[in-house]
Amino acid sequence: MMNAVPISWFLTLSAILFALGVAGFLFRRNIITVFMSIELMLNAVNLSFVTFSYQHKEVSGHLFTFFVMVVAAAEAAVGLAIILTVFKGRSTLNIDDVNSMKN
Amino acid sequence: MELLDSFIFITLVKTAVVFAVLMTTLAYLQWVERKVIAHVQVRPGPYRVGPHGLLQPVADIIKLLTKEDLLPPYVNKPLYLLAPFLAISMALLSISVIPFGPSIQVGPVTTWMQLTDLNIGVLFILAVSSMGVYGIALAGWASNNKYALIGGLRSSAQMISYELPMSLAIAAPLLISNTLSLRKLVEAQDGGIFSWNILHGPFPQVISFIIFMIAAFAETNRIPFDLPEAENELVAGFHTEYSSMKFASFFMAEYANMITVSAMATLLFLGGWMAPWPVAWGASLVPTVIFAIAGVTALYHGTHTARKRDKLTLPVFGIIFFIIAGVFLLPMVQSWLLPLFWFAGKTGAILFLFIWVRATLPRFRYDQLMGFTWKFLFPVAMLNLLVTAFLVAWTTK
Amino acid sequence: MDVILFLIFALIAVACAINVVVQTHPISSALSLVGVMGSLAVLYLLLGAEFIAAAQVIVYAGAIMVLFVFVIMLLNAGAETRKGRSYLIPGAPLLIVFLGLMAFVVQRIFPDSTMVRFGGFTGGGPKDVGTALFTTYLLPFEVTSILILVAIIGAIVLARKEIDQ
Amino acid sequence: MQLWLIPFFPLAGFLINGIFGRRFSKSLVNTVAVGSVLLSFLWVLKTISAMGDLNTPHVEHYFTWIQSGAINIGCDFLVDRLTIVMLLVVTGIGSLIHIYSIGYMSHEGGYYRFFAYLNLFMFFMLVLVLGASFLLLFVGWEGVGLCSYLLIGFYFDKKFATDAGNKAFIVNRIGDFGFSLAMFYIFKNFGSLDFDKVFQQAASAPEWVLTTIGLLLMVGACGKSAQIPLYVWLPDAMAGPTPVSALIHAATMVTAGVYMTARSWVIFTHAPGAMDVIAVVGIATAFLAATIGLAQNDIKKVFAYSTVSQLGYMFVGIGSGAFSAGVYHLVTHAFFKALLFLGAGSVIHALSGEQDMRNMGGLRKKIPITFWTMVCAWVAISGVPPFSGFFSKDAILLAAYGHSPAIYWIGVVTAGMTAFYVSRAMFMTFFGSYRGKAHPHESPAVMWVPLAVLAALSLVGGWLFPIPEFLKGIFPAFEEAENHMLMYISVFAGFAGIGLAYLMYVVKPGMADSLAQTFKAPYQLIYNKYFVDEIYDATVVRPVVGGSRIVLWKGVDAGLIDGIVNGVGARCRDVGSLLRLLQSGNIRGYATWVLFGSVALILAMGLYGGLPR
Repeated sequence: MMNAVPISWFLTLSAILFALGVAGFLFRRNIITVFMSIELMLNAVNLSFVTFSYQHKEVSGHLFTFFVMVVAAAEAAVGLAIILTVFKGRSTLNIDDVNSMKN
Repeated sequence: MELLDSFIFITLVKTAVVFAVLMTTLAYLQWVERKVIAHVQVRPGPYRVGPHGLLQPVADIIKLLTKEDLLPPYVNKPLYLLAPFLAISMALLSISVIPFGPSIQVGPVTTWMQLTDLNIGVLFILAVSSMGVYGIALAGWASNNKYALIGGLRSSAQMISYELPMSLAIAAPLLISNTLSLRKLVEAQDGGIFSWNILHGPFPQVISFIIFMIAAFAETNRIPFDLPEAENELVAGFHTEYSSMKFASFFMAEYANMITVSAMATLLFLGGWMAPWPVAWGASLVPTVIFAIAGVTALYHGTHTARKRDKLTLPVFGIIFFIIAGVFLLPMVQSWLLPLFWFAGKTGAILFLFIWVRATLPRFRYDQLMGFTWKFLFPVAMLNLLVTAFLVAWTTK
Repeated sequence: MDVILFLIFALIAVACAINVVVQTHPISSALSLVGVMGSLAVLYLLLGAEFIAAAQVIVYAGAIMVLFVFVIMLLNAGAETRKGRSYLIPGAPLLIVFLGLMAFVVQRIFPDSTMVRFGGFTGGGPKDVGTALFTTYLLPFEVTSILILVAIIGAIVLARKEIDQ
Repeated sequence: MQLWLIPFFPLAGFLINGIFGRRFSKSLVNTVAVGSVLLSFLWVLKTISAMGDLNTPHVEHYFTWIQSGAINIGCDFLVDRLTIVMLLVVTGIGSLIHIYSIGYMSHEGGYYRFFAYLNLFMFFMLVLVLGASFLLLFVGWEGVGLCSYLLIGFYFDKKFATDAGNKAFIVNRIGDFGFSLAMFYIFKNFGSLDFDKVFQQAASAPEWVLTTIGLLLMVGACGKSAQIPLYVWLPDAMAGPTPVSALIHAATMVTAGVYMTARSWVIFTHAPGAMDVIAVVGIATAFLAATIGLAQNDIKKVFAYSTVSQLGYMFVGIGSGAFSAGVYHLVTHAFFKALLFLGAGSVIHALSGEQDMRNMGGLRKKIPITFWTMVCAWVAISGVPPFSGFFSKDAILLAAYGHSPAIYWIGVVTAGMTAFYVSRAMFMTFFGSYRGKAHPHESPAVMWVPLAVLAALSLVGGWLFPIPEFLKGIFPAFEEAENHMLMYISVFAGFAGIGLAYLMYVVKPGMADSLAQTFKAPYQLIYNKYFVDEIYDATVVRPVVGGSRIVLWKGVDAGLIDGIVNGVGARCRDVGSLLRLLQSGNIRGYATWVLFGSVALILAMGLYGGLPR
């Protein structure tokens, strides 16, 4: 019994990490931290994918994780470029200051 | 439980041995570097501590340990402390999957001359080395010093950029050997110099080897890629604010990384511990001959010496070399000493190359450095990988 | 053994994740996130996902997070400023409800029948992933490469300096 | 038998000239154009020689064109004796007119465009003739309509030409609408559009169905073949170049309606009501157009109304059940009317564009070849035996007498008028003294050689090609009045017309004007073409335009549709301005909403099932 972990533990861990990512997204004001919270959520989802892959004993979940990583890499490149541009234009990293889409 | 105990025991013993050897090598690599550069520049180098300065590393260690450990007041303390720790631990971690030789029998146990064999060993090394950049970047940032910051920035950009051609260069020989386990990689290169990946068909990995070496220089921040610590513009780069043992950590990390990449080059391209030609053609006699020649040379120089003290030391060295040459003839140790000799010889040759280059080449300009990898190395590595993949697919089946 | 391993790294992951959220300085958050990723990589190994574990460290911890750290250093971002409204009032209760619901759903759907053992699944090596990638998932793979290309171009266009005519 | 090659050659010619013609020299353009039509003509001849007696139709299937549910329409070509006659007329006269055009168009702009259009027309006309189903026939039908439009408006920089083109196109749409309805009705009743399948079932279909189909087909034929009430486009179509008038508006396209009705004889023979309508419409058209022709001064207008009148004759033949007589007249009419038009073109060419007969006269000596060839056409159309017009017109009139003597008598009067107005045109043009200012010159050989060939055909075509004998196997027999008296009467009518014209325009040149003064009201009536265009304008065009403007544009479009669209837009804007309050621009606000949404979703999933156990 001590030698095996129930699969629900992994999923619960994933849920906790996801919730923490959401919390970071909601409560942080620094745009980079918010962005990192998104990465945290992606990681949490990846953990679920790999766990499901274990449960079904097949490799598809790994593939999805792989694709998520690729998308995350692309997202990081573009997102950080946007942050750089925003910072260049407004000299602020506070996400509440970047709300000119209103009106 | 006995098996488990013995597994843990053996692993612990191996770790201790490898750690001791590695640390000694680190220390003496520094000495060798100073000596070689000195001789390139026609001066004797360290000479005072011990015969031919042989005890200089010990003196250095004592100095670094006993120096005052400065903690500047303006630094980000936790990260400032974390950075050297990260650097040295990542550098030492990768040595754990590097195999030095075939399996050996010590008394009742048979074990591999390797701490652990991962079937994704190559990926492990890549992963660990990619983490190494944090040490430098954080050191630069946490120092709260503009030179250090620029050094750290340069370092992270440089390491990310050169990781790409390096990975691509690694991928090509992996295609030929068809494994990610470093041990199996070497076993696939058995059978003489033309089985080594650098010369092995269907597409000899010469280009790949050159790219790997260039990227390795950049990854270890060695000249001509030592922009992060360019003395004449950045004082000492990312470790400007470090002193004493923390400085030593960065220093050791750099040399440990050098050893790792040299070992990687040996494993990936130069056939690891395999001899360049079969035993039937006298491969087992090579170390004996080399050490004998070294002994003869030392004895000759002892009799025609330029300095007084060498009259005593050089003959002693000559005798020691003769003894080592004799040891290599003993059949009982040959089985594990010979592979170790070839591995150490190849790695040492590459390390010598590092030092040689340091003594010879000037430094890159920063924009040239980035342009070189993205506009030249990366495309060439890509092309090399494509050609290799095509030829491997062509010849398989 | 497995349970201990899991607990250690799960705790590290959760602790680091909490640190990501509570730290005010982005670089501390970034390093904590690296910690989360590293411990997740170990958990992946536990689940038999060797390749993904390596990729997690190489791509996520080694490349993406370095990019974050790089940008933080480049912008020399300090601790965040406290201004604007706080979302603690609607956010925190919602979040707790959300987490509770998720845990409930997980317990309902996945009773403890499936146990994870190290080595219980060996189909996650580079060879298996590669085979799946180049057969079943070839089209997504190729599409991803296009995505990467587009992202590279987009990032360059966004971040480059305006060249004065 | 490779029937597809027959329309293929002109199509290839069209494509070559249409795409590359701009860069070609004039001689290369006309080599391609004339060559393609000549090849087509030769292939027709080869087909005929290879076909043998052709007592049964020969069908070739190429590919399935439309396959959808019950509809299965193939691209099939059919050849029987009727098709052979049409093919010979189309390609033969087409070749002659192509050759003639080389000379006529040599000074005109848009040379390659003209020949490309002509070739395209030949292609569609051949598809029309060869098609083995109503739909394929319709393709050709519409195609020739398009080419007609393009060629009438060939001088597109002149407003009257483009107006005439539009008029032809729009009036033809009315007829085509009837034809489309006919096809729908045929498909609904017989489940197919192939000629053989339709005609097989038609014999046993109810009479009212066939009458409806026949009347709808008749509407289509009225449009294409310029019958009352849709004839108004044809006279205006003279705005195009003269070879076009000869080829399309005299010899080939306008006869498509005749061909189509003849092809559908099975339907008509079982629908006597439709037959009567055709006969009445035909004789009315023939008579009215002839009266209008009496007073026209434009040489091409005279022949245009003459064409309308002669087409009326053909429909009289069809309506009387004498299908072969109608086709017979179609062929001979193609000879002499093409000749008349080409001759008129030659005269116009000689006078550098002058078309008003009041400015001509005395050209007999100046352009003798044109004169003598036109004399051949004159005697042919006037019904002078033994020339071609006499045979065919006589066949129709005799058949009409068998059908209804009244039609016969009107036909005779019309024949007299025909002889009169053609003679009038000849006398005004070639006799008397020259009244114009231009310097007439004889046309080049490339123009008068086709004239000569057509003249020969006009003279001897009647007994050289005994069409009724040839077509006997296809069409049902009809009773022909065996009465020589009737023949003499019609011949006499023709001579009377010629004599009267000679009296009025040669012996006493002022007589016509004094007659016009005496009978001012009827003269004005026919001079102004019964004010038909004006009546149409007042009764159809203006109400439609006005109604469209007031009801459809201002009422439906601007009021209803715009109102709905603008209303939807305005309501969307209102809703949007409400929803805009949600859009704080604050990303964390959005995230809170997303979180709220996911919690609600999971709650809903838990409450309303979706979870196991």
